[in-house]
Amino acid sequence: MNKVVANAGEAIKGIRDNMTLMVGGFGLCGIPENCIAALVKSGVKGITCISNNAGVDDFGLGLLLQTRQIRKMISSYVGENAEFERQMLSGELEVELIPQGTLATRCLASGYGMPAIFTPAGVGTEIANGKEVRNFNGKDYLMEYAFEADFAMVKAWKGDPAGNLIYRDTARNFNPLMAMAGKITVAEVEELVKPGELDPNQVHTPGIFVHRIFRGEKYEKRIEQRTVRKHS
Amino acid sequence: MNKVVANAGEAIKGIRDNMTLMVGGFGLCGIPENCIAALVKSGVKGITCISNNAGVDDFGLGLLLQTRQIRKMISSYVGENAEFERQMLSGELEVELIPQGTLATRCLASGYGMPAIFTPAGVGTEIANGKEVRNFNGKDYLMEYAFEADFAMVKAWKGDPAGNLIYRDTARNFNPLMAMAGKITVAEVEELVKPGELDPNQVHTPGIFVHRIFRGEKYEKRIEQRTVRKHS
Amino acid sequence: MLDKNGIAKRIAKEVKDGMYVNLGIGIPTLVANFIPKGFNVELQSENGILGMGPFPYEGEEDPDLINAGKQTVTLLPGASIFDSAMSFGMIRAQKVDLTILGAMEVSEKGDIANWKIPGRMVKGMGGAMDLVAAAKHIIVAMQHVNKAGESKLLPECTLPLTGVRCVRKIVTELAVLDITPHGFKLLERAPGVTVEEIKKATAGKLVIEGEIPEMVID
Amino acid sequence: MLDKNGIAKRIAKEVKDGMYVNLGIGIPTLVANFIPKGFNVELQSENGILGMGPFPYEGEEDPDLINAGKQTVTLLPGASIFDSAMSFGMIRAQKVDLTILGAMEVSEKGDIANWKIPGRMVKGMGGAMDLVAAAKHIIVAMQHVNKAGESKLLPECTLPLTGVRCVRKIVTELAVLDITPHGFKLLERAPGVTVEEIKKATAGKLVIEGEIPEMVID
Repeated sequence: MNKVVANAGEAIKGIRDNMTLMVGGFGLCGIPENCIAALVKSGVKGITCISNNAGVDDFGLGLLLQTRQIRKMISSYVGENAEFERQMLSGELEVELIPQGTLATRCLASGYGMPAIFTPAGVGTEIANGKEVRNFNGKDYLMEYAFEADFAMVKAWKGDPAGNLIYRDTARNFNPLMAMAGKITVAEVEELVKPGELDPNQVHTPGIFVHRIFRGEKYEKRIEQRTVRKHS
Repeated sequence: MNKVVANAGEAIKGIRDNMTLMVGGFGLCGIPENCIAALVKSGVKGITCISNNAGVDDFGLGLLLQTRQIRKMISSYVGENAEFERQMLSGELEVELIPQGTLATRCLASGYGMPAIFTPAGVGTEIANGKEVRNFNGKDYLMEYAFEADFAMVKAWKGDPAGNLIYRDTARNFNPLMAMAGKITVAEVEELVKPGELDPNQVHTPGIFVHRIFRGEKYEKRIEQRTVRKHS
Repeated sequence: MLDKNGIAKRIAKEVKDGMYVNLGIGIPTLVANFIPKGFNVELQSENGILGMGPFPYEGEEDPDLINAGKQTVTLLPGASIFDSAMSFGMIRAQKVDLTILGAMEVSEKGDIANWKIPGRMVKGMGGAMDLVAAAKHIIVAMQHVNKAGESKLLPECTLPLTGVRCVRKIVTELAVLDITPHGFKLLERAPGVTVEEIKKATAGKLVIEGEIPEMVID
Repeated sequence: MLDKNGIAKRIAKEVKDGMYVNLGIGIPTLVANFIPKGFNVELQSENGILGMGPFPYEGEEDPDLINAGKQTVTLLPGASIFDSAMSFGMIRAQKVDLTILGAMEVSEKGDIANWKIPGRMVKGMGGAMDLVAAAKHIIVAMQHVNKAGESKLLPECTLPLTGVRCVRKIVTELAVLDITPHGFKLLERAPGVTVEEIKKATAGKLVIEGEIPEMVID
């Protein structure tokens, strides 16, 4: 299999207005920087974006908020940026908040062909409104549906032409889950290696889940909260 | 964390008659040989055994069948051995057959704290008898419950004292799933390395799922179907 | 009339470049030998392999590397290994494009029976129920009639089912047939086999429209 | 009266050798500093770490290695990394022994509110709803009263809930309390704090049995 495309512009071909897109990453860690830049350039509008967070004002998904390309965010934690807050409060941006584990598991469910899952997260809260509650062994669970996106954009550390992906440290986060949940999954990687160079036992995302892959450029990898200790 | 025990005998301490045990492996590939040997030695009886297969006459779970320690097998494919067949036909041994993917996913569900999952496997067949059928997006699914075992016994390639495990090739199979589904999970490994020697990114089973770990001895790793090609 | 390799050869023509394919035990396994050289096709084995290669050279067998039929195999460059939950996950999510498996009986509605014969030792369904319930496209490789000369393409299966309304195409020693809302639709005859012979060997509803071509397998 | 470090110190005494612990943002994070040296305790961070270590030395920050608070961290020997589904899976399956988090309000039944204030910008629940719904044992680190002097230990939460009947223990600047079927049970007073002061600061039902000892935190 050879799923290599030349660049981010090629990789996002076919993304049209009003599509649902998944974007991997946790905070600014492990986000598909090149795909986001290409989306900004493409000018597609009305995006429903499923991503755990919404970036900061001038980086990550914040860039797509600045240009008002996002119509709706589905996330677990947002608002590290002022523009997001402004758009949300003015009603320009729709926001749906989902517990983080529910978000992750709904992606997994999609990748594993399971139409719904049960989780106790949100039972007895406003998140449960309108949802089916079911008791198993004396404990209540919400039934939550799998979700799928028209495109999923993920970032990995290494990849090969077959689409196999390996992530690095906590840049893994939602990436392998969203990679499984895209009708079309686009992966950008720091290193694109030859077939056979990845140890089959170390592959996190088997290539079957990935449709297009390219080597990303100039990763900024911005740190959101630089916390350090002093040598004692 | 230090979860290292001296040997298989120590590792299976607490296994009593009539318990439910999960045993990793697919065919004879990736089976916990040392744990099985220790179980034979222990003489515990009335075991309900959840394992994809039942070994062969003189190896794997076949050893526990010879000694009539197993009361019930829950598997997807059995009967590569004559003693199994004899016990089943005579009614000495109870057998419950489950689709392979259902078996795997019920273990996963347990490890992920999900009380039940939905799968299309078995819809419209005798496997569906007595089970809840539910339609999602026009397709029928069976609801299948998570399962848990009193003990899960798994085999990995490498492990560390914290219980982190790495499997090799298709010896992975059910092992990481059963490792998550044991109330007490016992792992035997070919190599027990020092903390920090395993790359955290390559760990397949995080140590939190493992309660006891030991280095196994004298792996026979018998091949069930030796198929080869000739140099051309 | 086709032999086993002939059936496998004909099925191989259904495999397209870029497909992920799961091959069952028996005739389906032989299909791998006839996939055109230039094709990028990855074989999935449900015990946890994508990119499965041929049998190892003698002396290179690895007990840790087997396929779902428990045979020693190899990995091709670009292969990956995963656990059984992910393996059946990708099957269930229809990421695997094509599943080829054997059958004891197929009904005109596409029901399949291939795991259990009442009164005989039952070995289990293995991954077959998951595969047939979830696969995007299923081709059955089977004998048209049993040893007693009775048709295995039936109005209704008589054996316990593996899955319902899931088979799309059947290749036998006599013919290629699609399952349609109207029954088994005859598409091709095996070399030297007449439509009449196929009619006689098919107990289920058989749809014959126009001239039925003889299959070309080389 | 305890300061933030005092609350963290007292909570650290609830951490037992061999535990897997998830620490929320704020005071809970400080607890890590007071876990006894000899203890084998592994910290879980819900973005995908087991065996989280302290902040990196200056210049050694790695953008690919952060905790759930998005702070740069390190890994200890024996650490492992996993995806968000497995991370919340191990939380949901109660493999994590102890979760310590902050709260805006807790009710006498053990309900907790810590994610949303109507009329204010809502940032989201992050992993809090998953943690409180699934954790085996939850300790809340919080201020007993808000800046207006109003109790945050209430008969019923007034803010939108994060989880119901899930909190087991609360440590505030004034006291240690358990949630019991009869309400908040006072276990310990902070140094220099009287039972009367705690009574006044607690709006929910407070159970006081016998002499209430002053807590020992060093």
